[in-house]
Formats: sequence, structure tokens, C-alpha cells
Amino acid sequence: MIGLDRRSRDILDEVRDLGRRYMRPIGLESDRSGLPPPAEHPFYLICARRGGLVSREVGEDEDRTDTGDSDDDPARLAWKPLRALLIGEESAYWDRGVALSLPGPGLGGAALRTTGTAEQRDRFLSVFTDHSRAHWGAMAMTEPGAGSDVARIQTRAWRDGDEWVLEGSKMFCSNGARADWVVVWATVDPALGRDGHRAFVVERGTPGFEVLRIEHKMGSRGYETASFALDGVRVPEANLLGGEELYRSREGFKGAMTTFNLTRPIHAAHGVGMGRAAHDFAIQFVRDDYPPQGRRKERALERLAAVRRGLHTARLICMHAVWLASQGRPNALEASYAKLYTPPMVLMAVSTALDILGEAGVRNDRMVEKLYRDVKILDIGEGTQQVQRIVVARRLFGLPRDA
Amino acid sequence: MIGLDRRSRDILDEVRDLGRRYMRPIGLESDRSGLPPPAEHPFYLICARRGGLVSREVGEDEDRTDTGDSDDDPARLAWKPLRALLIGEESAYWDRGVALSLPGPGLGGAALRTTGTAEQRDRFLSVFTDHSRAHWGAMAMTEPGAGSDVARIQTRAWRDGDEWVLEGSKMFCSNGARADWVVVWATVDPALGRDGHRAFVVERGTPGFEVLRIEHKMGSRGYETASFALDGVRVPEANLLGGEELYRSREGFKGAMTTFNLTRPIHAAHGVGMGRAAHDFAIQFVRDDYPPQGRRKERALERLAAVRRGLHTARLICMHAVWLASQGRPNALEASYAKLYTPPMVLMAVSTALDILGEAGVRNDRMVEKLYRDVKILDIGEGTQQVQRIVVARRLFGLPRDA
Amino acid sequence: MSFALAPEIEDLAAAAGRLAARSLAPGARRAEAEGRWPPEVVEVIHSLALGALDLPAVLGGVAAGALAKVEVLEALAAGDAGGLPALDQPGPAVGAVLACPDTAAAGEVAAACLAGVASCALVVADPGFSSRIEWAPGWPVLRWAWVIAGDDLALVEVAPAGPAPALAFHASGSTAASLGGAPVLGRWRLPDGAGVSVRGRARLWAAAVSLGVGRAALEATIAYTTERVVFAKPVAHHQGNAFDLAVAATGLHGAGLLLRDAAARVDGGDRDGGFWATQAWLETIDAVSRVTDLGIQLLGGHGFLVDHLAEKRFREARMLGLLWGGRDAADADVAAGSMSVEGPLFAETAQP
Amino acid sequence: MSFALAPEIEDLAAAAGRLAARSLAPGARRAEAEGRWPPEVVEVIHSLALGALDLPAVLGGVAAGALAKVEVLEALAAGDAGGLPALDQPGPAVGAVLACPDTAAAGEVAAACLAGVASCALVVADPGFSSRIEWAPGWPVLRWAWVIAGDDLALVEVAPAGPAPALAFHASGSTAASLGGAPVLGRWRLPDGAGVSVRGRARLWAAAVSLGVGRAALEATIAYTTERVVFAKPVAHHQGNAFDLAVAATGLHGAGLLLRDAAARVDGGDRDGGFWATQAWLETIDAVSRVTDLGIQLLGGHGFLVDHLAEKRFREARMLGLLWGGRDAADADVAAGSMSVEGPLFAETAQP
Repeated sequence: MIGLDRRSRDILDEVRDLGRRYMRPIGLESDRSGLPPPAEHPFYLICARRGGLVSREVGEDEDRTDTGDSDDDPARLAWKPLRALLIGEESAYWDRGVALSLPGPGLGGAALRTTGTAEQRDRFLSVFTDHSRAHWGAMAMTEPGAGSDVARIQTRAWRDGDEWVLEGSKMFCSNGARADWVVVWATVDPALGRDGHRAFVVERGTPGFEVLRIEHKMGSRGYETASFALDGVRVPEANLLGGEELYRSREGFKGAMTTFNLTRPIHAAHGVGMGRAAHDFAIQFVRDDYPPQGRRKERALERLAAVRRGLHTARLICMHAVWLASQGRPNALEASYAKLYTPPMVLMAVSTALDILGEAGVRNDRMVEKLYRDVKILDIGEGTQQVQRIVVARRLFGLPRDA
Repeated sequence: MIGLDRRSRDILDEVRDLGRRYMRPIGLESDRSGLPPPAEHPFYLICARRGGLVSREVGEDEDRTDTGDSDDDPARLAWKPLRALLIGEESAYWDRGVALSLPGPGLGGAALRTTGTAEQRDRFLSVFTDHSRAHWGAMAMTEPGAGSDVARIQTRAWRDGDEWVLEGSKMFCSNGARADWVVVWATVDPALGRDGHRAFVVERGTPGFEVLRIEHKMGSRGYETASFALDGVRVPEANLLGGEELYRSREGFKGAMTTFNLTRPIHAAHGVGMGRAAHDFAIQFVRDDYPPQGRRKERALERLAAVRRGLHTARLICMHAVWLASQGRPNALEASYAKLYTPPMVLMAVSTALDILGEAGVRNDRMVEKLYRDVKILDIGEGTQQVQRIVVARRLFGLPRDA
Repeated sequence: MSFALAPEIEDLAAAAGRLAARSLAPGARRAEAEGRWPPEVVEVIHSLALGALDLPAVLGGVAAGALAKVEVLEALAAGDAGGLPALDQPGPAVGAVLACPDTAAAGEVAAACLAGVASCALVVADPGFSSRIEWAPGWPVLRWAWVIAGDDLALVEVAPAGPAPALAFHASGSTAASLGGAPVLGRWRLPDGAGVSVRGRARLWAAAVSLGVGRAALEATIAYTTERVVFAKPVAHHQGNAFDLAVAATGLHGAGLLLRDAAARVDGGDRDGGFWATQAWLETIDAVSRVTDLGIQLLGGHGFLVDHLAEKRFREARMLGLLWGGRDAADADVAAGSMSVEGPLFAETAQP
Repeated sequence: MSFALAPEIEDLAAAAGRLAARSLAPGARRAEAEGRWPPEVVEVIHSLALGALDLPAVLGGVAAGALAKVEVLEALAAGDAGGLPALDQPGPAVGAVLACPDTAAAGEVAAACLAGVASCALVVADPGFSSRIEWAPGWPVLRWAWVIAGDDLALVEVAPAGPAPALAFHASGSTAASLGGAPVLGRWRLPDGAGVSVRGRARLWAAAVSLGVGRAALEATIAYTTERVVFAKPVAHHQGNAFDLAVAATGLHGAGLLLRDAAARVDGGDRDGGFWATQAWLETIDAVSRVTDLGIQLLGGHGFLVDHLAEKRFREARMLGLLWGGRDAADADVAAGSMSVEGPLFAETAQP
């Protein structure tokens, strides 16, 4: 049976409190203005001072490779990625956009921890020990011409003396404009496919690194989605992620991919949170606005029960995938199950909530309308539904790469 | 607006009468016994005497290439394939299996009319002017090792003097064991793919033509599905369908395929009839067995309304595809729409009817249980759902053949 | 019987299609930002006599019928649906105008609507819900509400209560209004079953606009996915995507036929026209939701950006499923008809 | 927290799996034709104490719990589900046996069931429906019916009224029975909400059997479609088919986790165990229906023949969605719980 320990409950209470007080209102404001909260927003400072959303001990920085923790009781250790998952779900309940905008090293941090050298980890992650103001890291993989097909990235990297030069452009980089540094993926030769990939840490202010724009999105406006150009950007040799050695084998690219085995279920868990928010709003609407008896109410409750079923199933799939990882067991298939099952189900959940609100649902000032615009991106980020189907088929019955 | 002329209404009344008196009871009996009605069944003789199910003028023999009809008023002529469609729907309402078992040249007749020489049409179709007893024709394409992938048939044909020799085996041949003749597809060289295909009319009793068995099926037991072996079967040169000339171009194979532009919507219309049967049974069950008010009834009626919507949409798609053909306009895409939309929708319709019957639905003696077993084959015959998706994608946006 | 449209309807639809491509589509995003279509577009659409198409001459209309209206709306919506709720008046409320026994009152409303000086809203009410207008177009000024509850019709004078920004149709502006305490200009008990006809006309309207949005979405998705290459071939030529597109296209095709059939029934005076219009709405809303969802999905991250129209169509498709009573009222209407409405071609044959 | 099963449950399930593969699967079609499992199979399944697994010692059970029972049923059903309704007694009615306040009566029923000399049926009644047993296993002889309507439980003595051939589970035989005029051995008003627990146990049973059927169907489909070549590659390696299989597998995976979670809740004394068992049933029935449908579809014409087990699994999956009140009763139970049942991990957070 799935239950929570005391510590996890406390953490969730903390997230809930912050969500209610800050994340939800900030998210609604961002939705109205169309702009992410400014990097100087006081809430980010609050988070920075705490060293994360909830505490130093747990948070998005944490994954199972982070064994430097003083807490080495295996039973408690197994909880840590699960807590990250639950924090993700609960934060997204209040506002997923704002949750994604929270200070921290982000996906770039995951790449650094997985494939960076000790020197690089120290150099780029130490900035997050500065609690006097908010800091961000970011990762830039996607390009205007290559979404799911990451092997086709066109940003070029070449050596020039003891520097690397980067030329190209990137899109869909979360928190990319406010980040202290961005892990940028480039290729030394597009003809080599994934074998030609290299990752570099590019620091803000490096000449030629130019933010082109902050995207205007249908929803999920609480975080910054940046496009930028790399116009002859020069980075020192020491910023090649993992050092030259790493790229002799194919582990370079795979390194980045393995981080997805935790990020996919956590991303999916955001959906569970958003679906819960829509569900709760609709339940409250039925309580307040529906006639106390009759067909409409019965029907609404049946449909909400189906939403609840889907959400709890999704949550179990996500938790199971993360639990496997916490046991040191392979979870690539299960992580894709989580990411494949959840987003369409959550879209259905939010859409059902809209049906239950009826005409009232069309309005901006009822939160479900915003959730409907927010939620669709879940099925695209961290590998589209189509990519997940391919992964599942590959793992289950050996779908060839060129099928 | 879709409406019927007087003549069509009369025809449907006739089908309905025969359906109620014969087809439904015979179908139920076949389902119980697991065997198709014997070829000597009196109902077949009734049909033979009438020259078809409803009259000489209309029936399954008819398609738009059949211009030898005395009735050459274009407005009335346009009705003829539509009537065939409606007859198909109404027959299947009473029992699709029995409808498929009705005497006549069947799909083999379509192949003969499309690609046969005048001599062949005369020789093999004239048997159907004998109204003293029932006659069948059949077509055999599918093989144990090649279903949808008809290009891969393995039955070999080679010349030996002025004869052809056939060697191989066939499956899923409707009415194949009782047919006077079967149009058999074979290949002169499997390496040639479709270019190697040849069709032959093989008469019953030809040495080496051996019925292996009548298949045992989950449902649709009212017609015979035969497997047979071709063990050095010799047919005269004159039985090569269309003559040698036909196969110099690729039209040989394509000839058979073009017959599908009418058979697909008619096959789909069978589904509409079966779905209607389930719908009507469930409506009657709600009338008789449900409490007159309350949630269950409301819910059942909502679900039945959705069934009705799907069935009427399917019917319109089928009719539209056939109407296009009656206007001499291309309809390959629309025929596939009909075949793609209808079977899954009809499975849903029958399944919904089962839900409405609840526990009562599990029993053999309530017809919906039989319909549930009958209906699934609709999504496989005349091109599976998967094949239809390919056809639609090819026509709509040029999906390549090897995709 | 025929699936062909009358030539005059084909001509009308073709003209609307040209107008949509030339005048509506290019300015769709600007109109969304400004909350209205520009005056020159409004003028050219008035030249189509949009609002008058499905009104009889006695009410100032041109009596082209429901089918003509559906075809024109669909063609326009394929260019930009954003301003249609505002510009097409009485539009979705046409059924109430036609059903209103007080022809003088109906005539006054129709005249103001056709002149473009005021608008009216249709409110599909439910005994258990408080009556308010959650959203209506912001221009021309909202002056009346037709309230339909079952077979009871009322005409109410309303005052707009400020903007009500919504999921889509920003080019129509927005307003909310309360019906509590508003002056009631008339109340009528319509003949049995007439309520579903009134609601059915709004659903025909929504289905036609939705279908136009869906057709445009399918076309744009096919254009994008046959162009853009991933994993060595166009997105659409990956069989998994091709399958999804094929199913989506099939659904749209079926919805279009059902909608046309329903509109023709309404024009033919079929007493079950409202039932079939409701069925067409349900089928269309589902089909277009799938198409517009897929439209974003196959564009990937780009689908989420306002740079493409995919996200706009996704929002429009959803909003059309919520207005005028939404799915609850529609399901209730078809459920109510499911025992009484006869089969469309011939009476459903009873069990032996 | 952990997703791991207790080792003793793993061992039980593994034993059941071996038995299923060795003794059940090979004879599935013969058992179907003969209307029963052969005596040697019955004997070896009795050695698993199947019926006793989820009964407490006081009723002659071995108190292994609902989760153990679910795992064993799933493993057996993957071999052949056909005889399980007959052989597992009191099986789906276990919730009624446990809830019955008259422990002597419950004990008598349980003893006869465990001894294999008589069987009992669970009837999920609805005030508007006449009470009859449409279908029950044909062996051992049907002697009792537990009738649950809301929170009212009755124990009725019934006499079998002849065979009632059905969609599936032919290896269990069949019987119908009328409840009209049958002697009522007891009537009890159970505590509020206890009715859904009684129904929930039948749904856990059906979901477990269904999941076993679904897993076997997925496995067989993958085996067939990765072997059989069409259009130059294995059926499963056409991306369109691969996508459908991936989605079907995902649904099955989710249903399995939900089912295990629900069973563990029942064992843990969760007062909402019946609600979650019902949710698990709904999720599983849908997931397994999709898998077994696809199982026929991807086999093509072969799927329709009795030569493969695909058609048998398709029928079993559907029948498990109809018994014990079917979807109507299940939806009503979850709807009733949707305002009162708390979130499974933490209370749903209220709106600010």
C-alpha cells in the first residue's frame, strides 16, 4: 500500500503553504500579463534563502547520484527521489509554470552532476550555495529545426586553440535568459549524428550569447521559455562538459539521456498535480453551484470519479518508476509508461472539469480555463507522446530504431 | 437531406420481411450449432427462385459496371448501388452471417465482371440464371501466411502445355466449399510481387482441389469460411481470368482491388445494420426491464443516443462513398473512411448495448451476446483497420508505400 | 437522393472561402489582440448578409436556409473564427428569434441585430443553475437575452456587466451579464419539443464554426507534417503519426456529413431537426477536439507558441463545446429523443 | 513505502504461475468444450487453497489476504480463466461472507464452499431490477445467493434453474436461478458504506482475473506479431501497430498498479477499500478490453478463429465487465464516493 512517512507529509504541508501563498497567485498574475515573474521576484529570494523550495535536505537538486548526504540509512534514502516526485506534483497543483521557474540548476544541473567533472561540478554548482539571491542553471538542447529528433541538432562546435567556438541557435530553453549558465549541446560534425555531440557550459554574458526572445505561449506562462543565438560564442576548454575523454565513447550523449529516467516521471507527476487542481475546482463547483440532487450532479460525480481514477493510476505509475530507480533497478520502460499515460489523461481530466463548469468554464477568472491552456505542453516536453511510444515499443518488443 | 424513394422503401420492406422470417432464426440456429446452414437449406432455394434476395432488379450482383440493365434513367440508375448498400445494412440487421451465405457469385463474381473476358463472364455467370437450385461463386485470395499483405501470396501457378497447374493453399474463403467455382489468386513467381499475380477460375470437383475444413469461428457462423488445398490442380488456359493479355500491364492485380471501392462501404454498412440490431435490442430492454425513471435509465438513453449518432454518421459515410461511385467520381478515399470509421464504432455500439443489459447481456439467449461475437470480424475483412489507415494516409498526404 | 449541394449554396460557400483566405486569415492574430475584426472586414462580411442568411424575409432575412448558413460559417471559420460570434447576429440565437410567438418583439431584435447596432445572446438555462450570461461577445452592445429552459422561452433586456475574458474568440470581445432583476419582455411556452429546436440552431452554429476550425487545423497540420523532417522522414510519414492523422481526418469527414444532413433536415422542416443538430454538434465537437489536439501534438513545442495558429484553434474548438449549455444540455436533449425520434431513413425495425 | 510484494505472496504467485502454464493453459479449449476443468486440475488448484486464501481462519480460511488472492488469481487466469468462477468459492462473494453479521450462517456457507460441495453467488441488486441470477457457474451446485442492495445484505437459498450458456467461462458450466419466492435465510442492514466493500471484493476478483487474461493476451500478441512478417517486417514493427501496442501495454501496467494498491488497501483495513477496488475494476476492465481487442485485430482473420486463444480472451474480458452489477453499479459506487473519499496519499487540498 502506498503511504507517506511523517517527513514527507511535513514537506508536502510546507509546499502546500508556499503554493497557496505564493505560487498560485504568482502563476495567475503571469498568465494575465503573459510574462514570467521577473528574476527579482521576492518569492525567488525566499526560495533562495531556504536553499530550495522546501529545505536544504530535499528538492529538485536531489537525485539518487547525490550520495554526499549525511543521511545514509537506505530506507530513508529510498524516499528521496519519491519526495522530489511528490514535491513536483504538489508544486504543479499550485502552479506548474512557477514551479518550473524556481531558482536552481535545473536540467543543466542534472547534466552537470551526471557527466561533469569534479572541477566543473564545483565551479558551476557552488553558485547555488549563495543564498543571498536567486540563481538559475539551464539546459539547451532543442533547436528550431529539430525537436524530438535531437540527433539532428545543427549548432556547430569547433576548437580554436584552447577554446571552443559555438555557432547556432536554440529554442525552448527553460529559464534560459536568467540563468547564470546554460549547458548547450552542439555537434562537431552533423554527419556523425549523436557521436558528434558535445555539451558546453556557457556562462551568461559570454559575448555572442544573445537571447533572441522570450516565447509567447498558450499557457504555462509562469516560467521563461527562451530562444537564443550563439554567434561565435567562445568558451574555454574547461567548459566542455565532462572533458574530452567523455566523448571517446558514446556515453556523452547517453549521459544526458539517462537523466530522463527520473525527469520523465517527475514531469508526468506535474500533470497529476494539475489534474488534481482541475478536479478539486470542479468538485467545489459541483458543491457550490449544482442543484443538490439530480442527473447533472450524478453525471458530474461519475465523471469526476473517472478523473480521480486516472490521476491516481498516473500517480502510481510515476511513483513506481521512481521507486525502481531508488532501488537501483532499471526503470527506462516504466519511466516512459509514466510519461505516456499521464499527459493525455490529464488533458482529459482538465477537459472534463471544463465540461462540469460548462459556460462558466470558458472564463479566464475560473482557474480551469488556465489549466486547459497550461496542460497541453506536458505531452510534448521531456519526449513527446510519440517518442514515449517508441521507447515503450523498443523496450517491450524490440522495435527497431528505423521503424 | 438523405431520404429514400418509394422503390427503395419497398425493397427494404421485402428484406425486412425475409430477415424476420428467415435470416434471424437461421442465424441464431447456426450460432448454436456452430455450422453454417447447409447448402440445401430451403431459404437458399427461395432466394434462388427469386433470382436474388429481393428481386431480379437489384441485389448483390449489381454494380455500376452492370449497364446491361433496361433501366437507363440516370436518376434511377444512381439509386442502384445505394440500394445494394441499404439491402446490405438491412440484411445484416437480421443476420450478417446468413446474408453473406446467400446464393450468388459473390466477390468472385465482382472479379469476373471487372476483369473476366466476355466468354468467361458468360460461362461462369450463366449458372446463376438457373433458378431451380442455389448456386454460389467465391473468391480465394488470402493464405495462411499472408493476410493483409496480399502481395506475398505463395500459391504457385505454372503453365504445362495448354493448362495451368496450381499448387498451394487458401484460407478465409467465404462459401468456398459450396461454390460452383472459386476465383483463385496465385503467383507465377513470388519474387515478382503483385506483377506475378494471376487469377484462375477453378471449378468444383477439379482433381486436387480439396476443401480442408470449415473454420470454427467466434461468431458470424451463418456463412461458411473454408480453407482448401490446391494439390496440382489443373485448369484449362481458358480459365485464366481475363486471358493472358490482361497481365501484361499491372491492371491484373489492380482490377481486383478496384472492386473494393464498392465492397468496402457495403461491408461497413453491414456493421451499421448490426449496430442497429444491438441498439434496438437495448432500447427494448430499457423499455421493458428498466425502472421508468432515474439515473440508470437517463444514463442508458444518453449512451444509446451516442450509439445512434455513431451509426447514423457511419451510414452517411457509407452512403456518400457509394453515391460518389454512382456519380462516376473517384471514391477510394471515401470508401476507406467508411471502412475505417464503422467497425470500431459498431464494436462500441454493441459493447454499449451489453453494458445496458448488464448481467443479462452475458447470456447466449439474448441476441446482443451473439452480436458481440459476430461483429469483430468487420474490422478485419475487406482490409483491416490498419490497412484502411494506410489507404487514407496515402490518399490524403502521400504516405509512401514503405512507411 | 444526393449529397450534392445546391449550386447557389456552393457559390456562397466558395465566396465565403475566398473572403476567409484573403481577408480573415492574415489578420487573425491582430484581431485577437485588438478584440475585434477591423472595419473593412466587418463591411465585407456584411456584404455576404451573414446574419440574414438563415432568417426569413419577414424578419429582414434572405431565407437562404440553415444549410447555406452552415456552409458559409464553416468557410469563414477556416480563415478566422474569432469575430464570428460578434459579427453573426442573431447567429446562435436564430432559433429563438424564429420560435418567438411575439413576431413584433422578434422583429425588433432581428432588425437591431442585422443593422449591427445591438446583439442578443442565447442562454440555455437549467432549473438548478442560476441564470447569468458567463460570456457573450463584447460588440455590438449586448441588449437582449433569449432564455430557453426546456420548452419555455423568455426574452430579457440585459445590460452588459463588463468584460469577461475567455478561452477563445478574443476578436469578438467579451461581456458578462446578470439576468437577475433584468426586465422580462416576454415569456412563452413553446409547443412540446420546440425547445430542442431552439437549442439545436445554436448547436448547428457552433458545429459549423467548429468544423471550419477543424478543417483548417487538419490542413495546416498536414502541410506542416509533410514538410518537416524528423528521424529522416516527414513527420506525417512516420506510420504512427500517419495512423493518428488518418483517424482524425475520418472523424472530421463523418462529422461534416452529419452536420450537413442535420442542417438539411432543419431546412426540410423535419420535426426532429433539433435532435439531429444536437447529434451533429456532439460528433463535431469531439472530432474537432481530436484534430486540434493532434494539430498541437504533431507540431511539438511550436504548437504551444502563438507563432502558429494551432493553439488558437485548440482553444476555439474547446470553447465551442462549452457554450449554450455545453455537453450536459446536449446529452440531455439527445437522451430525451432517443426513445421517440425515428430512424432517419426508415423506422427502426422492432425486434421480432 | 514500497512496491515490492511480500516474499510469501511472491512465492504463492510464482507457484500459481507454474501451475497455470503447466496444467491450465494446455487444456483450456478442451475444458471449454467439456464445461469443466478435469479432476486432476481441480485437485492441484485445491492444493493452493484458492478459496481459502482470503478467508480468515475462523471461517476455515488461511488468511493470506486480498492482495495474495489477487496475485494468485491473476497468475492462474493467465493460463486459463475458464474454470475459476466455479472453482474459486466463495470467491467473488467473499465480501458478503465476511460482512455477514450472522457468523454461523456465514460459516456454513464458507465450509460448504471450501469443501467444494456447493457454491454461492453474489447478486448486486438494484431496486428497479427484478432479482434473478442471470448466470452463475454450473458446478459445484449453486445453493445460496448473497443479495447486496446498497448496504442491505440478504442470504437466500436458491435452486439452480437449468443451464444459461454465456459469452465466456464455459469451463465453469452455467446455471440461472430465480430469486422470487426463494427462502430468505437472513437479512441484515450493514453499517453505512459496507455495501461497497462487499461489491468491491467481487470487483477485485474480476479485476484480478481480467488482468491475468490481459497479460496473457499482451504476451501472446507480442509473440505473434514479432514473429509474423507482413509488408517486409514483423507486424509489431510497423510503427502504427507498435504505437497501439505501446499504449495498450501502458494501460495494462497502470491497471495492475491500481489493482495492487486497492488490494493492499483492503488488507490494510482502509475504509475506502471498496471504492478503490471499484476504481481498479473500472480501470482494468477498460485496459483489458483494449488489449484483447487489439489481440484479435493484430492477428487478423486468425484472431477470429478458435485456433488461437485471442477470441476466448476477448470474450472473457467482456464478460468480466458485465457481472456483479457491471459498469452501472460500479460507476454509481465511485460517484457516491467522489465527494467523500479522501485522496489516497494526503487529503485533497482545498481551493484557496
